[in-house]
Amino acid sequence: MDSSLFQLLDYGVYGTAILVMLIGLYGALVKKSLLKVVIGLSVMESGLNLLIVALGYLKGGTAPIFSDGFLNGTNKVMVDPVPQALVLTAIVIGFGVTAVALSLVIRLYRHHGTLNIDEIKNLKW
Amino acid sequence: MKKVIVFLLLATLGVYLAITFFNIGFGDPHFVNGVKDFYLKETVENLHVSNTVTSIVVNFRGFDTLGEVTVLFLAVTALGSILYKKRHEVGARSVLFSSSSVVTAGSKLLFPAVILLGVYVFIHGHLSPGGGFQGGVIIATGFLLMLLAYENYSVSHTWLSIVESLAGITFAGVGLLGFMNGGTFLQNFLPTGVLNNLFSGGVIPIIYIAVGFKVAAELTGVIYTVLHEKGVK
Amino acid sequence: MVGTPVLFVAIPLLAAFLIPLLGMIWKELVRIVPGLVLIYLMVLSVNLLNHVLVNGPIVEVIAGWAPPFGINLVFSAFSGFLVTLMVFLGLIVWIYSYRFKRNVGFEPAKKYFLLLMMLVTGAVGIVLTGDIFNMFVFIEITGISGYALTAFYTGRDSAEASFKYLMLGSIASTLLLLAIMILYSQLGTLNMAEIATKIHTVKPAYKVISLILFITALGIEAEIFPLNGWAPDAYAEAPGPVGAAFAGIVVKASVYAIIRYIYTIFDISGAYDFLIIIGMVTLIIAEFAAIRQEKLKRMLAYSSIGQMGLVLVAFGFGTKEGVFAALFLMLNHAIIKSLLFLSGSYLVYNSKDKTIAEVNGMHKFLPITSFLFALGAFAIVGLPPFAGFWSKLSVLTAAADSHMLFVMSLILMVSVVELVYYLRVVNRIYFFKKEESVEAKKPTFNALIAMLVLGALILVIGFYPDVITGVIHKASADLMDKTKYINDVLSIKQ
Amino acid sequence: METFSIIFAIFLGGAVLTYFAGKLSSVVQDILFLATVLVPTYLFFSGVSIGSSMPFSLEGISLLWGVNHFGWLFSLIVLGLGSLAAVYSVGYMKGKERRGYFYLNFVLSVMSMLGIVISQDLISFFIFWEIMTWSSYLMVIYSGNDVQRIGIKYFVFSAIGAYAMLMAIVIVHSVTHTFFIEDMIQAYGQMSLQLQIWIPILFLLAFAVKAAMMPLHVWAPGAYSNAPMAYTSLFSGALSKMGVYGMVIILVTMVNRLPQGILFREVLAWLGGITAAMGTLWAIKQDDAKKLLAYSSVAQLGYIIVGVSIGTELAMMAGLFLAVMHALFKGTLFMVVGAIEKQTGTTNFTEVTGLIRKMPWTFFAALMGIIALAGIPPLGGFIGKWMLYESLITSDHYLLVILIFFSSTAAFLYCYKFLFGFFLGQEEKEWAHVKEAPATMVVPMVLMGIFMVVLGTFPGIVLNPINNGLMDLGYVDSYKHLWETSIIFNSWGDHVILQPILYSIMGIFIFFLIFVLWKGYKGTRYVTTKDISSSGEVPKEDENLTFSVGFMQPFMRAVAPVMRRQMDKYYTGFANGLEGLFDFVRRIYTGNAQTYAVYVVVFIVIVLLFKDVLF
Amino acid sequence: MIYFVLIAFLLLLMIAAAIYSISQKDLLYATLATGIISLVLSILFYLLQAPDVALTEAAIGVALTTIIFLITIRNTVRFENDEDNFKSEVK
Repeated sequence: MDSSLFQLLDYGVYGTAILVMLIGLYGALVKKSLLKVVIGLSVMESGLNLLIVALGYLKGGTAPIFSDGFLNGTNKVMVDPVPQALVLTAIVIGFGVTAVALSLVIRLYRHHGTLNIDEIKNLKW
Repeated sequence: MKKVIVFLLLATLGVYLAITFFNIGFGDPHFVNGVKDFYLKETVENLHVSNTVTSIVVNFRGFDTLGEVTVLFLAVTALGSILYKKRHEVGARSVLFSSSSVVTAGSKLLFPAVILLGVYVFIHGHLSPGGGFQGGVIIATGFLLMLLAYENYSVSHTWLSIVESLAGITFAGVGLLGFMNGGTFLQNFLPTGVLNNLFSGGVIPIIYIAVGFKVAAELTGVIYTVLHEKGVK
Repeated sequence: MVGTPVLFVAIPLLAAFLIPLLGMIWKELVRIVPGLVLIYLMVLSVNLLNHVLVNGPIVEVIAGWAPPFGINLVFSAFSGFLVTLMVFLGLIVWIYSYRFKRNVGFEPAKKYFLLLMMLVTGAVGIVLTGDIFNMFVFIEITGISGYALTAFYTGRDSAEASFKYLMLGSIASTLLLLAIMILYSQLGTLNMAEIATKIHTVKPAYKVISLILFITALGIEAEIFPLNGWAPDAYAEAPGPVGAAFAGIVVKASVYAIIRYIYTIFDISGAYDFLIIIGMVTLIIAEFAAIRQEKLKRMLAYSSIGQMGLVLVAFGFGTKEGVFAALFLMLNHAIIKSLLFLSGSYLVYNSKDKTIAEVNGMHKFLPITSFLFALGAFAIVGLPPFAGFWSKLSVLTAAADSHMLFVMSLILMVSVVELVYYLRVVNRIYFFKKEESVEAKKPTFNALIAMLVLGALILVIGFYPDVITGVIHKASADLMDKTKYINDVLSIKQ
Repeated sequence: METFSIIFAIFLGGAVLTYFAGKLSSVVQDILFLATVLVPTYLFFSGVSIGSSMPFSLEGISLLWGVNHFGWLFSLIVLGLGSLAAVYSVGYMKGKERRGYFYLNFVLSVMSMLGIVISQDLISFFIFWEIMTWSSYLMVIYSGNDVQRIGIKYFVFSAIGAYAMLMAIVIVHSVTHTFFIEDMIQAYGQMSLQLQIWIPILFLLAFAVKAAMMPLHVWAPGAYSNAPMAYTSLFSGALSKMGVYGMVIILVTMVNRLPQGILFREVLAWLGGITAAMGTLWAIKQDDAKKLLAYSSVAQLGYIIVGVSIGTELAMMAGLFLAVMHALFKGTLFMVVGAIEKQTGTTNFTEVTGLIRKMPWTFFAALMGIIALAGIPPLGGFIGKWMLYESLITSDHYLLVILIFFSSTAAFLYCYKFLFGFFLGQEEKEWAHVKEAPATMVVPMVLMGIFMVVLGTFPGIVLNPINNGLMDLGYVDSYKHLWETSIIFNSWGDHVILQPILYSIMGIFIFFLIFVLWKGYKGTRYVTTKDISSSGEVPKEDENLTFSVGFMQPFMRAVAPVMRRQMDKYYTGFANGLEGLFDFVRRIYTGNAQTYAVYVVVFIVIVLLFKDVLF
Repeated sequence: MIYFVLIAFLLLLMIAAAIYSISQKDLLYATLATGIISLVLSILFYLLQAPDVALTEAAIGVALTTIIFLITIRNTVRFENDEDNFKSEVK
């Protein structure tokens, strides 16, 4: 096993998470379709969730569940459970927000007949 | 032009974020004396819950979970409010695809199993991975299956909201009971039992079951509401 | 002791879950129950505030875990003051909207009052909580209620406004989570007081980046200038009373969050100057944009943004006088801007485009509403002897004490701009000929009561500010005393 | 000091009651209104002794109300003119709409002006100042004409002034940590030179706006002529004097202590002189009596500013005496215009003529006012002007004397126009039905006319309080020295007692007045305007041949180059530019949700890039 | 080594799916790509010792979110550009 490869992996998880976040944000900022914007936002949230869970990871740690095997075993390192709990909350909240966003998309489509964000700007200045 | 600007901006932002997180480091302990050690210790020793994530979500940070359930509840309410139509405007619900008899029969067969799985997941939330959210979502997917397979399958809105309300009241009520018994909101007032037993963890399973029902009802409500919306040009 | 802070969250949540059931029993209950809850919270907050002013802050732990481990709620003079203000405004908005748009059906009414109550609860939770992730949850509760209330009317534009709000809100919550996680990764705790004790051990690079992310995320809700694109649309398209709730409750909570981070949690002194800069920019841009608005509520929205900028400037002085001025300004702004939104929405009740031109000559048909709008306009530009004057005076005094003469002169110049656009509207109400096409709508009795209460408060505070300044002094002293906050929270034992 | 509280309680309560009494009956409203103004006036002059004070505190700020001699002098103007104008208003407002609104704001104006003169601390001073501003603003827009332009202009200028003052107040507070005027004056000596210069400038900006000094006068003509005349008499007579009041205090307590070489007073005096000259020229050009008097007010305040900013004892006395006289005669003249407006419906010279027989008492008041305004010997205006010239010459401001002399000579032109245009000349058939104004309007006017005569003969009635007031401000007791002896002594090298001369001039004047009125009334012949022919041509009916048409064309041509530049245009251009900027600014909000989101990213990136500078 | 390759593959897959979901004009495929992101994410969570989160993400991200996106697409339009939508309707 090459340790430098694992080194790369260290950067890889964070890098992927940030990259996915930014890709999602880019989609939300640039794409013209409202649905694409919502997709972008949800991609961004995925990246964020990965980032948070990765922050709580400990090398060689196990899942924070005290099964019988764990209690008898020798390895006592566990990954940080707090970020996992937070991500759990964040995922559910993110789902709620996405649902509301999609309902707004449907509403806007009902009124405008299009999802082009450039045409949906009656409110300005 | 705009794309290039946005790209450059995001690249700059990304560089800053990357530098920050690369410096933080992956997989190393970042801090000493964090609260997690306390959580890991207390979960086993006092709460007698095996799944630390569950104990955090339901007990240590139970307030967050209450808020989170509320967010879902509000999302359902918001959905209903945003997509509100007067009664005469409500049309038939949309169908994603017309399903063959294999699908319908399969769904019917699968539905009880899915529900059972969901119930299992949230009842064992404090012992194994999974819990109220996961179980609730699984139950909701069960209903989703039925909604997709059968054009005429419908869920009673009244029952959904009754289940949802009762589950919510159970959660808040258990919290208030703790408030009355032990002095603080959401405090455990039941015996915690033996580690790795089904009946352990004090109020945690009760709350998680309530959460499970609530999430199931809410998510079913979300799907149901959205399905009933047909785009009108 | 009459109760504990957790009831501010528990009771409304319980009621929220109950309301769908109660609605099946008697339809009117969905309107009444949120009001009863708000009345209860009002009584509770006044009692607790009285208690806190004498005996010092109440720190309540949840689930029986002492502060660094469990979530805790802090009801101190500072947070208690804001909570009381928010609950009061929520109550006023409830009274006002009890029969607002009577023609809406049962289902929308149920959702409206439920969401309104949760909006208040979320904001109160933001203020009370002592845990940064819990604050995120409450921000989301407030946010979702806000999105739904913005899109409450079934018209075309309200959904657009709501979508803008939601889009920026989602970005805000992402940034907020990032910031929380950066802090957590360094300190391993989410408790504000413990972070505050340990923050000096964090490397400046992490500290600064997480502060920037916090300010950006919370600034979106607090309507700081480049981040407030959603605000005018949301204010203008939401139902009138909801606009009042946004101005009086949601924004206040977000400003509280920013202030808590800068004053208590972080120890970065440059943040104060940064507050002054962004506050001034917000103030100037918003007031400039307001003067050329065609829609009444949009104008009020920009004015509200500007006032929040001024609040941030006052907080940015970092002195006790500055905090006092900012809190006083928040109080006055909450009362006065709510009055303007509430009366303004009757002035343009029946008009199609809600433009300023459509309020012409309304005073003959809506004498009391027009008078209250004019009173609010006079008060918000800071003319004595109305409430706004005292807060403006204290802001300026604080600025002068910090030797910020340039800031002071800019504030005064912008005040002239503000004066012009408010007077233009008041002149239109009183001296212009009424548009034939617009039919005036008499305010209902309960709406009138709500507006009159606010109007009376403006006069009372204007003539005798001492009724409220004692509390504000204590609240500002409470915010300034960081070590006391930390001790109060961390001294709780299991 | 209980009386202060009672007085202000009556004012406030009475104002509100009066407003709502309109719902009951108009007579009750009138009576309540009169009581609200007159009772506190009586209480003030009977119950408040000079030197009494009332300390209290509000919002943790210690405040102090009190009366000194100087304030008492101005309270005399405010309450005296206020009472008379109140009586006049009852007649003037009969049958007009928005009576409650008028009465409310009238009372608030009087109250706030009284408040200004009794405030011994800066906060109550500012509060009353602002109440005065908005109540007068509400009066300016009373008629609803052109409110968005005239009203807003007035308020914007006032607000700029007031905010400058507020800035000065808080700067002072940051140094002294109290708001007492006394403390400010004491601490002023220890401030840095920069503050010592800026604080008076900021204060004077506020006062100069209210006193309508060039170049901040552009609001005045519109505002004065747009307000109801019953109020304008108070507005021009008393309210503008509040600017003078403040100016005197600042000049005496601050500017006097500035180091040599700072030409504060000179600049102010010259601005005052230019105001006087330009105001006079513009007044001559007007065809509308309201506008004419408005510009004339601007000009007269210019004299007063010259007087108080020169700042010698004599000049100060002259300025204050002129201020009192201006309150009297400009109050009277605006009342006269109000009476004419009420009876004929117009105030244009080219339309109304020959009212002398129809409205003899009004004519008497107008005559007195005009004589006083023009500064012709027997009435008070003369004495004031005399003292002003005297003081300017003794302090070596020769150029300024020429300017003042020019403008007061030119003032004759508009005085003449005013008197002749309305009252003399041929009677038009159109105005045959016009009757004298009702008694409630005539009595105050005539009373004020008589006051002016009395003051012209016995100037000591006013000069004594002025002298006391000046002593309060730190001047030496100069009344005897300056007035009873020196003026005459200095000018002619002899010691002559002035008083007997005044008596005799007055006697002759009254004799001639009675003679002319009596004789003139009998011995004139009735002719109409069109009762003439020139070059064998008889004018047509619709030709306007009133005396005032094209009045003083040659003179106006001569001064045309001076008048071409209007301050107003510059301000309007500036305001339009600003509106353009505002319109540009609001386009930041493009309406596109993605743009807003990009703003968020831009914000973060900018802050991140500059994080080392910012944090 | 397999562990490494697996993780690297998943990370690359996630990035690819993200790019695909953003750049794809057909919203149906874009939505499916977000489903793939969630699926990969769920596996990654499992590998990062977070089974609870993995379960939640699998249920919510893969199933529910994708389904409501699909329903929304069904109720509105399928393509990002209005022209494509027009074409698909004509067919």
